[in-house]
Amino acid sequence: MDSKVVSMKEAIAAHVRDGDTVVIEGFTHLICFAAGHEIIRQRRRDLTLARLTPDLVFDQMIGAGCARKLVFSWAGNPGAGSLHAFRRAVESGALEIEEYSHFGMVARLAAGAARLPFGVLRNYMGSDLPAANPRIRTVACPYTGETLATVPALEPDVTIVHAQRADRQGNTQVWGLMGVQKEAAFASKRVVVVVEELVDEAVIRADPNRTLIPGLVVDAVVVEPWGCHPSYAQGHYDRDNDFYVDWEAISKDPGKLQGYLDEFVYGCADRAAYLARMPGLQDRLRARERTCAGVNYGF
Amino acid sequence: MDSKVVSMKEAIAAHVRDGDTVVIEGFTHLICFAAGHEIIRQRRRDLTLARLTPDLVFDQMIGAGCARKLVFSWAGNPGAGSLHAFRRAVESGALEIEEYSHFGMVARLAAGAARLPFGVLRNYMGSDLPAANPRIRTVACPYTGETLATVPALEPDVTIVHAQRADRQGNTQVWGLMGVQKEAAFASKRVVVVVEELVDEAVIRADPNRTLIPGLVVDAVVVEPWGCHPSYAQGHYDRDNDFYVDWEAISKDPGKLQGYLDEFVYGCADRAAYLARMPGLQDRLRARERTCAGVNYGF
Amino acid sequence: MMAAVAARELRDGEVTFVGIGLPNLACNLARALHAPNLVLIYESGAVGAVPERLPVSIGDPSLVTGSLMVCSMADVFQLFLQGGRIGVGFLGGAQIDRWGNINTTVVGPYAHPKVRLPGSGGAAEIAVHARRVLIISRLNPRAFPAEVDFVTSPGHRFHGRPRRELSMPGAGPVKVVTDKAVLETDPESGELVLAGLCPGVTVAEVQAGVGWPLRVRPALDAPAAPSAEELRLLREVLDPRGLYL
Amino acid sequence: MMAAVAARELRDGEVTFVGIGLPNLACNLARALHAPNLVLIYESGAVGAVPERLPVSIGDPSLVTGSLMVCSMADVFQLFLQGGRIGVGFLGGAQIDRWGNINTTVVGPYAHPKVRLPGSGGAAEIAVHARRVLIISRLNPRAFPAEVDFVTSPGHRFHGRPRRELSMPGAGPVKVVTDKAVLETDPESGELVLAGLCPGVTVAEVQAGVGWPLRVRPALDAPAAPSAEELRLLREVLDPRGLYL
Repeated sequence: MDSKVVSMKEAIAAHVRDGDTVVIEGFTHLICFAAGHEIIRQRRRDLTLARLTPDLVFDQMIGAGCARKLVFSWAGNPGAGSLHAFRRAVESGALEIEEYSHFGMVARLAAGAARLPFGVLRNYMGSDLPAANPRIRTVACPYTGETLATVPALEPDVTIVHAQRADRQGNTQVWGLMGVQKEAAFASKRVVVVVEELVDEAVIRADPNRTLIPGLVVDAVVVEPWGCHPSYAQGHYDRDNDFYVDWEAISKDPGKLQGYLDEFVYGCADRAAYLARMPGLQDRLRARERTCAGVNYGF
Repeated sequence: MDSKVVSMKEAIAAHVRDGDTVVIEGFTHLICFAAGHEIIRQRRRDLTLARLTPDLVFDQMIGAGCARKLVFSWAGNPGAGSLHAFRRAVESGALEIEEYSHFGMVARLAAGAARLPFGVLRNYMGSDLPAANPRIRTVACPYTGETLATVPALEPDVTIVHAQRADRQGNTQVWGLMGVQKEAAFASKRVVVVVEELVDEAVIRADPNRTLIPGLVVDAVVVEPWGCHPSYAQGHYDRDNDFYVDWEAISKDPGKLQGYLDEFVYGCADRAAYLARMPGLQDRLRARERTCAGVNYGF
Repeated sequence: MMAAVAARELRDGEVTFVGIGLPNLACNLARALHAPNLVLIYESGAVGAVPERLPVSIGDPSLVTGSLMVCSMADVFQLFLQGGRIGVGFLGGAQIDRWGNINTTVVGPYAHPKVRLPGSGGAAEIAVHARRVLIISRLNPRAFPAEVDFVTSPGHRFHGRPRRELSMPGAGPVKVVTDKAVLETDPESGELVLAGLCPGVTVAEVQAGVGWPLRVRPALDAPAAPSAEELRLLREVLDPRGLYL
Repeated sequence: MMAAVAARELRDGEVTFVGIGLPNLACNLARALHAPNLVLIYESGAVGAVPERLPVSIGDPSLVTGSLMVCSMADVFQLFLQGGRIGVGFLGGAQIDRWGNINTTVVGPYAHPKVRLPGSGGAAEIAVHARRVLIISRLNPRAFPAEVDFVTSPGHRFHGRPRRELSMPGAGPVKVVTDKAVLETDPESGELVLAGLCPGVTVAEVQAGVGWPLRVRPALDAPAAPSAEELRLLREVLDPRGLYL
């Protein structure tokens, strides 16, 4: 079969369109900043951005003017402060929001992945969230009659997933925190997988239980080592917690935020140029070795 | 913490009671015959047996008179014939049945595991299954209005899961086919894990993504190598396909079936005695080596 | 013959939900010939399987070793099948009727069966969700009644109601491959009609094998007998012990 | 002080849903002292974590390395939390009211917020499902209004309706650990009442920190100040860089 490997520039040009609902998932782990930056560089507009935790990547995209709407469940900079571009946009009314809890977002993506129109969860009794978001509804159990909460399926136009490795067809393996990556990929109309390492199909086939996303739902594979920084990739590099702390001051000041984008996003043609601006980064964050044993697949 | 390791005799005595709903799961792979045989030896009665594919293990338990009811989705002996003890019991009206499709059974266990009263699936339109089983119902989507099928949650009294390895607390790792083992364990009031190999907690902690069932839902751990035979355990031993073929003739004749139970179940005090009756078995079925590489969990 | 004809129906790269026996032979034959990139998915959770031996069951360990992915059965049914990712599903059954309805549940009434069959397994949902369904079965009047005793897996008309009213995502059975002929679904009526005759078989012989007045297409296909290469692969490579042939 | 008092609330072997910051310190302190078998679960999917360093976020890689299990977030919320497997959940918030309702969403009206806060995250469902909830927060009148601006996570009374009418599986907030006092839920009314005073703090000081007339238990606990061992562990082992202390 033809390889699906393309450059980040090509992947974003082909699969992310103005007005799309875009998911870049990964819970703290494997957040693809490289894709977010390329979307900013290609000046996509009117995007609906969806993620459980918008994190810095969506704060940057909101600050750069890519977003019309944010769908989320927790918008902060854990341990470090706020997402100020997001807060300014919401407090000024410039950004539309649609808000759930984590469980609600998980159930939305799980429903989308299974092509069901809604997800069911026991939740939201005694909370003002359903009053704030009329898309949180209820259903009666056909067996017990009890009332349960529902959320509508989320089926993004495009989902971008970062992973440790994939083959040319997009058969993708992940370890460490998996977040909602599988559900988001299956829920999405188009899927871009970005990897630290492109491997031979034989590497995937040697340990098939490790595969999280099958190539048959993947449209493009991008090879972008260190593509998560300042997020992290287990077994490759640590989270750049210092940068998360620094973001508090950068995002608080629109001028500084613009300066950051000018230098590290618009001023970099690609990820390699971004990394070249931070000498010493890779030595500081490179993961130590902690390799597990394999298991026997013989019969 | 105290170890949960007990003998099979102790595990069945403590956790399987007359009248219980008992699940012994595993799709072809990791079906715990050792547990089924011990339940027969301890002469449990009036059990509701639930499994997607009753397989030989439930045919033997039905033939031995343990079962009042069977909940299932496919009752055959793949490639070899029928489950004749099951067929005789159904055709004579001695065994009550409650029947779904595989997807229905999966959705029932997934709902039970999530403590939701029902599961939703797009299915059963144009089929006589809902007419045969009034527990298959429908619900209207609160967003689109469309009608979807529902199945009631299945929450077994006890689930028995076989696995390649676990630690003393029941943190359980599985590779190869996983079936609905995780869902069945989480859905169940009590869980017995039976393993090929008891390992140190450090082995589990070295590769946490491989853990399918956490110890916190497990009540007992039984160490029973070759406990799946004639089913199989990937990386340990192959399926005994010859025995599955032989079962056609054994199960067809009630006298032969009784003879089998007398010799291989009642006539064996435990799994070691069962294995001792089949010299050469282990050499014939032992798995070849096909060990995968590990991955790096460092940061 | 059936395995070879069914294999020719598969397109390269297609995602195929494989059952055991003849469908498995057909899929692996197609993979060895014109469809090297066929993705085989088994309901047991093996995706992209490349079995080194003829698997005896859909849960055979040879489907796992060297596969692209092993997932839970919840994923198989929720994400792959209901998620609309399956191109072709294979089904067989004890009874197949005029409308492509399949019975794998009971012969006789459900409450007091003459013969208790295995049941649905994954067949009911494959018939609903696979983009198209291929049926493989030997032709004889017991297997092809005008109406099945029990509809396990839906075809094109359910107690008089056409499939399109029932909101099923997949197209349902499009073709029935038998040892004597190929039947196809008439796009208008949803009825199975005679579309192809195997070498040496007459229309009358096929009619004798089905329990309803069989409509015959004006131009009939003539599926070629298995080629030497197809036969060699089937007999020497795929099923050397003659388990299914 | 808060971390030490909260740590003492945890029982050995308990399954604890851990948030970042003080709850994480409290859990790891308990693990180092009286509760070596505490099972720490993070909403990111790490189960039985044994972090080698103080995790900066609930998705820190140190929570994965050496943990007992890593699962998807769907499993965390569906199987562990909604499945009733969580004994204790920790919550905090910008506002906590008389009924233990917590606001982490907005200050001011939802449509035109004065301050936009992060939102629920997993807090709404933890408050519904954990068998009991512990709240940790510094005491001051802005943080403890009589009524929160927005109920993100339910306490014991929602717009006048008591929790027991709302079919929540968990018991809700049972205790609020602050820097000055410990509040507990009155089992009758569901109201937070003063249950313990930290060394040197007066009832009047606590009353000044909450926005409603605080009921005072007849016999007040006196939580001990952190022991030398607790302080050593917190300052030298668990948070040597002083991130949260």
